Amino acid sequence: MADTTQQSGIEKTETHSIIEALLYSAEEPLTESHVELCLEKQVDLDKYIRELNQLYNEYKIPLVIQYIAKGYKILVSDKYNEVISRLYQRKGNVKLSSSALETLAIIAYKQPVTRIDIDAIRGVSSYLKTLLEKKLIEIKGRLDIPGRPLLYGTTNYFLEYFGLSNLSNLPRIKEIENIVKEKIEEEPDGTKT
Amino acid sequence: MADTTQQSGIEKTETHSIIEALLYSAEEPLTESHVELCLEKQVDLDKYIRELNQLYNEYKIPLVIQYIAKGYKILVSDKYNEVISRLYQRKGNVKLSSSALETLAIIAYKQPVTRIDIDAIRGVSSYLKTLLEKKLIEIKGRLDIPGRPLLYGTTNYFLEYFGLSNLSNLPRIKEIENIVKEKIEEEPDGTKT
Amino acid sequence: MSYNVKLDVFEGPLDLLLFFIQRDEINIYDIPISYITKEFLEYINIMQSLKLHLAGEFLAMAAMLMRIKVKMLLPKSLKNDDEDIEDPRTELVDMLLEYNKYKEGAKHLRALEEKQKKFNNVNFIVNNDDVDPDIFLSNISLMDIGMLFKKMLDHIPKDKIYEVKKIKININKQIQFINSFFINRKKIKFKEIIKNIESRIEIIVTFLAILELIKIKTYSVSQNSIYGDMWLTQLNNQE
Repeated sequence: MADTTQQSGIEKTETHSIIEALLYSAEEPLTESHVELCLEKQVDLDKYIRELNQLYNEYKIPLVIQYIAKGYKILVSDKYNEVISRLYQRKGNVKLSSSALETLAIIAYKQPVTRIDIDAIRGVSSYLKTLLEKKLIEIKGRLDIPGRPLLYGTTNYFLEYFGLSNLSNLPRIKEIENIVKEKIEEEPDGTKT
Repeated sequence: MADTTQQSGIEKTETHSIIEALLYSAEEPLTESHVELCLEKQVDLDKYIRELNQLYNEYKIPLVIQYIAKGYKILVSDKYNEVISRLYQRKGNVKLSSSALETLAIIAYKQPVTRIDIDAIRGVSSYLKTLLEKKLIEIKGRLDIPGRPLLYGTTNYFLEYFGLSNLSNLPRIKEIENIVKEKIEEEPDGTKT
Repeated sequence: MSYNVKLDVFEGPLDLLLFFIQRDEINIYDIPISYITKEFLEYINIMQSLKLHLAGEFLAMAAMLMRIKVKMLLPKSLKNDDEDIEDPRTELVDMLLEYNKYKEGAKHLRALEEKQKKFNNVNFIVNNDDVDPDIFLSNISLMDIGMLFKKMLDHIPKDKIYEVKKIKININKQIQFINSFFINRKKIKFKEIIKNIESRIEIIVTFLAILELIKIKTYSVSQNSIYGDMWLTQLNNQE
């Protein structure tokens, strides 16, 4: 990790900056033909990329341009990964898989509910462990049928997390239906003149 | 770490670079508390952001850090917007439809507000689906009247989308009294021709 | 036809009335009701004759205008105390002023949108194992949870009827099938891959094939939101 920055003597031109702007905004890897289309002239993209990478190093900018999937893509340098990851692990930033979220939705709406009922709705067996660990759900008792299965429901933390004063503030299925059935508007560009 | 750039004399430290890396990676606008959590020390974020913006300017890097939605967000400078849009026409030009925008204006200025109120003001029934899907609005609770209708308000993303640092930065709507009159005098309305 | 405008640009009856008021420089506090009713009805007729969709609210507004017109015609002397008589137009004026306020607000928002749209989002790849595109609850709203639940309700698996069929499909075959989509492109939606597949089992095997391809790092998968489309992106192995 030696930060030996040397002045490379690269003169940064407007073409460099435009290529940067294209790289920053691009969703797909950037190719020479993309750049030539935008700049309306021939460009030796490889050279510019080489120089930009050198400049980033010189400026201590944590970005790296890489050749990926037949074009150039810009990556955040992994140098500070450990520090960055704290941003995502901070308290309250609960991360869930989509199946956990599905399970949570069922429990929120159907509580108190048994695992068998949850599985029946999802069509696959569900893991409740993560949700229990994150204190989004808790055991509410047992259902009085043979086997006395556990009943699950959401916690106070769940309410807090979504700013609900109580469960009746969850949108009702009927309300959701009304919204879902709204046709999607067209006129993507507005009617402004 | 002694690579001082001549013009502004800002000495770029590792903290600058880490903050940059955080800005590059963050999904939401970055706040001082985010940064302090990651760096495990007190940081005068405003100062660092100011310096980074200066450095970008100096290095001719087309990035700009804006204070929006109560935090800092890094964006591609608008300087090369035209060139960029040659490549990525589809996305940048999609705007909200005028009816969506009208609905959103009512929600933004009057929040929290029920759908019935929105419809009454517009004189037509409104579609909320697009706004909900785009996460420009969200449910804020229920109104305590019979039927307990849902209340809607704008999201943090709303602020991001419109480049507002917080809700109180919404442009004031002119006092009603003179609007219609002023319009006739000042503004040849676009829809007329 | 006196309308130099696209006929369907109005957001609703109030918007149309405001248009008349501006076009004819009418004092909003003293609206000539007969005149504006005539204009309004004419517009409705044109819309109807062109068979353009007209929201029911336009008809309701036409009724309101006519009601006001009738009230205006009633001689004042018929009612006893002059002081308390409210101008029949007051309610309409209030509605117009209120609506106009937010129309103004919408203009502000449009200006902000246009300004901010010029700043593109950065699309940097974050190569951090702790920062994969998994779902953070902070991005999830109540409505998302509700929608998700509703979606599941709509797709509760039906009771299974077992029908034994020989299936001529395997993962390797589906890998080839998937690769065939990437001849001219680098990114494709999962939905598009399975578009023409009919049986469930084929979809499942196709999905397994995708998992296999992800494992051997031929492709990567990303999703913008929980129920957003799943995108398959070709990775470059020659690196």
